Amino acid sequence: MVMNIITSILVMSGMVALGFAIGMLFNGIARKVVARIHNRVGPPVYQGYIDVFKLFSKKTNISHGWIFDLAALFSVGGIALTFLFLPVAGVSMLSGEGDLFLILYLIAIPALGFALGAGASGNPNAAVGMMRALMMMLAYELPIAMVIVAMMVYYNTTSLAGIVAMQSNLKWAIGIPPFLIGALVADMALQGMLMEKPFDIPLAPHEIATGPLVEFGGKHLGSIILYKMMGTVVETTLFVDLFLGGGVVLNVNQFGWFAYLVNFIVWFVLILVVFLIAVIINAVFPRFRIEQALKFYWKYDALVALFILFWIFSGVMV
Amino acid sequence: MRQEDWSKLARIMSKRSLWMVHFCTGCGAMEMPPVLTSRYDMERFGMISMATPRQADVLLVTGYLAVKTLKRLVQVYEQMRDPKYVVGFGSCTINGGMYWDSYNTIKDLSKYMPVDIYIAGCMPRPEAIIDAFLKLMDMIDKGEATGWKKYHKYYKQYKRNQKMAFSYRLDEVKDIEEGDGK
Amino acid sequence: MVMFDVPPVLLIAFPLFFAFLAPLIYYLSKKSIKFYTLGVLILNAILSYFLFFRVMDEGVVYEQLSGFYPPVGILLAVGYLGSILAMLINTLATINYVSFFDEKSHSLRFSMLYMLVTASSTGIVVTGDLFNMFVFFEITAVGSYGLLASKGTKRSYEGAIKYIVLGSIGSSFILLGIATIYGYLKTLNFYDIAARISTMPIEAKLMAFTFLVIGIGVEAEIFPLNGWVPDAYQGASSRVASFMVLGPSKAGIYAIARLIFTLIPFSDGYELALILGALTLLIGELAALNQKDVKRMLAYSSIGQMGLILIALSLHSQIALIAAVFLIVNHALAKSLLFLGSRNYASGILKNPVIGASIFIGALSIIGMPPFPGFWGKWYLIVDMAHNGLWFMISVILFAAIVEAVYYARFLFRGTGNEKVTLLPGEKIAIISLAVLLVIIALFPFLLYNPASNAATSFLGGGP
Amino acid sequence: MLVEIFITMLILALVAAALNKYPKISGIVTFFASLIPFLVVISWSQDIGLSFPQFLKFFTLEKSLNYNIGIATFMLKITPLGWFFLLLLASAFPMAILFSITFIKKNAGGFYAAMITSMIGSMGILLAQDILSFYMFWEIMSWSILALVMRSHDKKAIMSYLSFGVLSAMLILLGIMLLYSETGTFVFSEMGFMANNTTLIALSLLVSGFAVKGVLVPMHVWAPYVYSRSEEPFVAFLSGGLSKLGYFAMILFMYSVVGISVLNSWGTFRDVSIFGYTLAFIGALTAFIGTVLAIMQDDLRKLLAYSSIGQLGYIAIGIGIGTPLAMTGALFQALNHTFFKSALFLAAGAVYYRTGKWKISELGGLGYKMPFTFLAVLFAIFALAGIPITSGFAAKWLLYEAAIQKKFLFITPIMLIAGVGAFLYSYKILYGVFLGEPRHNVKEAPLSQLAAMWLLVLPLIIFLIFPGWFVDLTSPILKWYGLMPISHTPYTITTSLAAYNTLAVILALIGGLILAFALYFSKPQKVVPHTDNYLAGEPPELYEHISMHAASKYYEPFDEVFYPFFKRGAEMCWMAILKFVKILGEGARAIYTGIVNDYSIYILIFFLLLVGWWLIW
Repeated sequence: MVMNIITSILVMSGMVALGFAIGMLFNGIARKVVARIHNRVGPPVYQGYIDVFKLFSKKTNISHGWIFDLAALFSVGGIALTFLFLPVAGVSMLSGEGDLFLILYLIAIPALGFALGAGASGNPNAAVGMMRALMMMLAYELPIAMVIVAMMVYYNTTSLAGIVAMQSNLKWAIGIPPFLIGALVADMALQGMLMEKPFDIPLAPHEIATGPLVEFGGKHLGSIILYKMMGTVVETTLFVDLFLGGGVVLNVNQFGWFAYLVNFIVWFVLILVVFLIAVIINAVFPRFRIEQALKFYWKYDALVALFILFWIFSGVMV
Repeated sequence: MRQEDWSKLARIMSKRSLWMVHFCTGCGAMEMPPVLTSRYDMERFGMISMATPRQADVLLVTGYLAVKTLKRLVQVYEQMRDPKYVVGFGSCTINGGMYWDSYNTIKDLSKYMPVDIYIAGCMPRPEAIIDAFLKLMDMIDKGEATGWKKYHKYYKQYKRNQKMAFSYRLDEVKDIEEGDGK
Repeated sequence: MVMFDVPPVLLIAFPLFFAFLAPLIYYLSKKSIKFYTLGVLILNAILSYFLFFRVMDEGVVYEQLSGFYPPVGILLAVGYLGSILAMLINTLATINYVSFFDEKSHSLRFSMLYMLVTASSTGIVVTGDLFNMFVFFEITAVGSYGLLASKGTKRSYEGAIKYIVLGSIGSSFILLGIATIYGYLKTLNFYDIAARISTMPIEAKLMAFTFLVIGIGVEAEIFPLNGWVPDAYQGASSRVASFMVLGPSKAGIYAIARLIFTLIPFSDGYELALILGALTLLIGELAALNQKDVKRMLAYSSIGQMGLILIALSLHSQIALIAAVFLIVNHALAKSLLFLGSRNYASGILKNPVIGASIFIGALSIIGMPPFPGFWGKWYLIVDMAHNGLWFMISVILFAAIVEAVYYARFLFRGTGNEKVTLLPGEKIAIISLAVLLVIIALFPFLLYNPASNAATSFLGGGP
Repeated sequence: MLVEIFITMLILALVAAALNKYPKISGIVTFFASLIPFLVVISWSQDIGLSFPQFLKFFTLEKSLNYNIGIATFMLKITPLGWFFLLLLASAFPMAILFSITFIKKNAGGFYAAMITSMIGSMGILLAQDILSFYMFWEIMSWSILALVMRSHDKKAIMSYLSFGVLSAMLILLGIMLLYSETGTFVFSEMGFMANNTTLIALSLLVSGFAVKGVLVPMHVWAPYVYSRSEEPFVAFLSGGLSKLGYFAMILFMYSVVGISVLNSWGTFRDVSIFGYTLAFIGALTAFIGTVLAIMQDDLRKLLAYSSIGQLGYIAIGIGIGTPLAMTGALFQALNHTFFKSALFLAAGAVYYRTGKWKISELGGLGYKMPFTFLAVLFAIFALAGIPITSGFAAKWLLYEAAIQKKFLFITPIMLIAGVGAFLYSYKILYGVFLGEPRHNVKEAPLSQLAAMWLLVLPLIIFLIFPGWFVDLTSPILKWYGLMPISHTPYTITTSLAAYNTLAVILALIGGLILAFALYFSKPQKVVPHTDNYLAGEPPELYEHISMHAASKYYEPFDEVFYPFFKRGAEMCWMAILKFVKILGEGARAIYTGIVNDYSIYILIFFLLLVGWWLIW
């Protein structure tokens, strides 16, 4: 009993560490890819680690009071919490204890903590940035909520681990016609979730000086950047779990540790691919205005999602 | 001893990710785009330009500074977190350059804030800029770029110079000098 | 319970006698006239209590005057409803008179008219004789003209004159009706007529009914005949208006009840009453909706209430009649309260909590919020309608209630305003005591319910 | 005993009114009066089959009571449903009073008297067993609220409340009359129903009447005016407590009086009755519309009003679906809403008490000045937005689960998006009032107000960790309706679709926070004033005369996108109806020309008409 708890705690902390590591790596990879697209050399892929280390090694750190510090705490803590509730490469850490709705709301915890800090800084840019971030959230939640509800009804479970289990043996959701379209819709939403162009409206460095981040620096900025990097992993993993079977290709009971290894590699490749799609779109697009983004998601994306809903509806109609 | 290693590691890391706030005053900014973009890609050294001083390590002052501008520059500089470095860009920041006899420009930036490295020329080529940044990097590596410590140490003097620059009338200047004498 | 068997005639004779004695008192001392009047009214009210309890004990009280036996002689027949209304009218008249107390020019004429109207309205509800009723109607009308004009402003004269014109038309119609009946039956006694009405040829019966309905309808504020009401009430001083509401109009509605129940009961009569009631209700409430002037608004609202009462009467069933009694009492109490308060509508709840609460209670009771008597009235009425499945009528009543709520909301909002209009202490006493009466009936509704059910039974039985 | 309790409260109300001159004493008296219902409801806990300890039995109360007032009999009886809602009201009521001890200054006696009267009415409603007493207590509650609304001196508030109150009263009256003519009895338990259209019409009328109290679209028009113009403690009780009575009545009439079988006999959709489905859809619509309108508001009270409209919509969804899961979710949402909305309104009152401002764009930076108020608001808002740091999430989760269980493909996304919209206005409150530039130099709120807020926030945290306890609270109700209580342990809830383990969430959050702390306290920091902000290098002294608070027109792009759709609201429709009625009224007034000749002619015409009628007849 006690051994189990200790091992699970160890596994979880290891997974979280892995998640952060992958997040920082992704940051470097993204910058490298964008640089190559711009026909530049670009930074080394391990640039992310360097930046984070540098930020945490700053001599002085300027805070705006205890509410401002909540941002650093809640963003890192909350994103780690969210990561724990995702099934990663078939390893369901806590995902048996909660379900997709819980995850959708857990993602809001770091965002809200971040928002508190940004607001507490009292900088108008931060306020405007938060406004844009929240409206982005409202915008992309509608299509993705529709798709997720459609999947829940189709698989008749709300647990993400359940959905992943149903997709085992490579019966991936993306193979099902409605969810192929759904994957495209969700990918558009993912673009907004990852705050990549054309949806990097909340932190538009040239308009509002990186919006919510304007007052963050040193360790505060380090925490926020860690949250953003981990966020990419969490969101891509969510996408992969929903549509690509969570990267589970081999049955663990059958192959043992080898299966874990393969699954992890597949999972890594999949989230990397999903992430790179976002990055490449990001590299070649300009930025929307916020109301344009809202209209894009609520008009076109949501319409397609509605179509999927009707499709599923005709399927389950009794 | 361990503290030594730690700070050395920190120096190595921070030299490889210098985030600069680009205080663009004069014509010198013309030379920055090629440095940032694909011709002489600055990001390969981990340098990117940041939007706010809170996030930045390097303050790049391109071109001449009027008194009013200096006020803002000081504000920006003091909002940066330590360790922070200043790069004076072009001869305007060294000796006023072509504005050497103007009544309301700053002649020597280092009177008002510690400049770690100057880039001479009116205006310097991108190669020169890259060269300067590389020099700054190994200065940081050796631990010689200690401008921010100097600013803390001689804070009063710097403030006095700034006040004198901001003050318009001679009697104000006199007051400041006497006040400083006492 | 009853101290001594008070003869009903006293109720009429006392105030009449003292009213004509009043000039003498006035001649002796100008000051004491108001106390004199008040004393007479209180005495009369006490008599009406005795009469009420007597009726409650021994049922309907008959008394023939001047030695002749009916149907020749004049008969007074005090039924349950009659006794209730007599008590109501006298009590409220007394309370209402208190509000006139510190009137600057408290004239002799006013007191006399007040006593006359009280006496004659009481007479209408206790009489058992058609012509007698007509006489009392005349006295009431004449007194009312005087009272309405007593404010002395242009508007009050205007209203009074309109009332005079319509009232005299109405009286002539009553007279015609009486003549028709007398011509055929050679009698004026209610019960005699009721017994032999079937022997009348149908056309004559209908004509008599028509004449009487029109004539009494003018007093009872029934829809097409009530043109005088808004102007008269608006013109008169708020206290006179409240007296008019509690006295003559109640007598009129009682007369209508006697007409359609005792005198000439037939199905089309009930139908007609139902239609007229619905029309009166709707027209009154809708007209009140946009009305800015408060007194005029209350006048329209009281027209609507009359319509409601008429509907309740027209259902001629036990529960509906109980409802009618509740509605009559509620209207008499609450509406005269609101009229008294209407001079004070500008200052309100926050200025003067007690008065404000009283006005609030009055408005609630009129709208029909429980537990006030208005609620019981509407409740029993609707229950009875649900029995008969008159859903359209129910929805009409509920719609009217919503409209009522809208304009009473405006009334109450004005009540929260800040203008300073001070009430005279007399008015305050009257308002508070009326509110107290409302609350008492709200807490102990059976006090009113049991007499009302008796009244209903006796009315359905054709009695008074 | 029960009668004595009612009478005691009435007497205490009179005492409070009599102490009008001394607001504080009157408030304290009322506070003791307000504790009575709570003790009563706790004392009843065993009678409805809850295993509360014995020492919580303060009174020995009869379970049912028939009280004859001479012409009618009030049948009162404690049922599990009534007990639950009485618990909600009785726990929100003392807090509102405790708050108003320091808040209400002017003419306090009337305020307290009316508050107690409304509580008496609510107790009567929750115990009523026959239509007459139900309706009577309902109206008593309703007009005591009117008395409180009239203190606002606001025309729109008074008129809209009274008109809608009477509208609902009349709808209810018509409905119960239909039921009465259908069954011939006033007593709930004796009503046996056949499924015919009369019952359907009656039930629809009743539900639309109750929808006025539990503000459902399109009956919500009165709420923003009343909520935003009246005194805060009263609004807290009205929105937190009394609005639940509408939903209590819906459950009562839909599931106890009429019964699920009759509902289903009118047709079912995925074995949810069409009636319930419609109600659920209206609820979802209410949630969405309320949320969007709340995002557009700038007045703090209006924002809270619309947000409570949105949150109450969820309860309607649960009631409509009517499965055990949905019922539990609806009741849970009712409980959460009672506590967090009361807390939020009280906090708004506290902010007003200190700053004297309502507009969000005029407030700001109070977070550091009033930290405890801020924390209370923070927790309340977590509950409102359904962040899993309070019990607010569990309720929403149950509702989502129920909707997915029934495969409601179109209600669930609306619920989800409304939930996301809640983040927007929550952040508007947080930023606009408590964060950003400090502009008011004020003290923390008085102790009594803080106590009221925190006592309201506390249950949210307790039920976060132990949602199972709440399920235990509701299981008697479900049993009473013959439904199966959902499977649970103190800190887990398991459904056919998934499980929710609060302990895991809490522990994981703690672990994450430990990690964050470890990173965070690696370095020292220095705190700078908010004036030291990056504004493109502008020195702060140049900004002294300019506000750096960006809270006015906060969601302007959002408003621009959504305003065209919400320009023509339900209010305009009601106004159009009122206008039509007013035109009728003009017609009616035109009859009374004031010319006596016309009146005489009317008499003549009437005479002729009658004669004509007789001739035809």
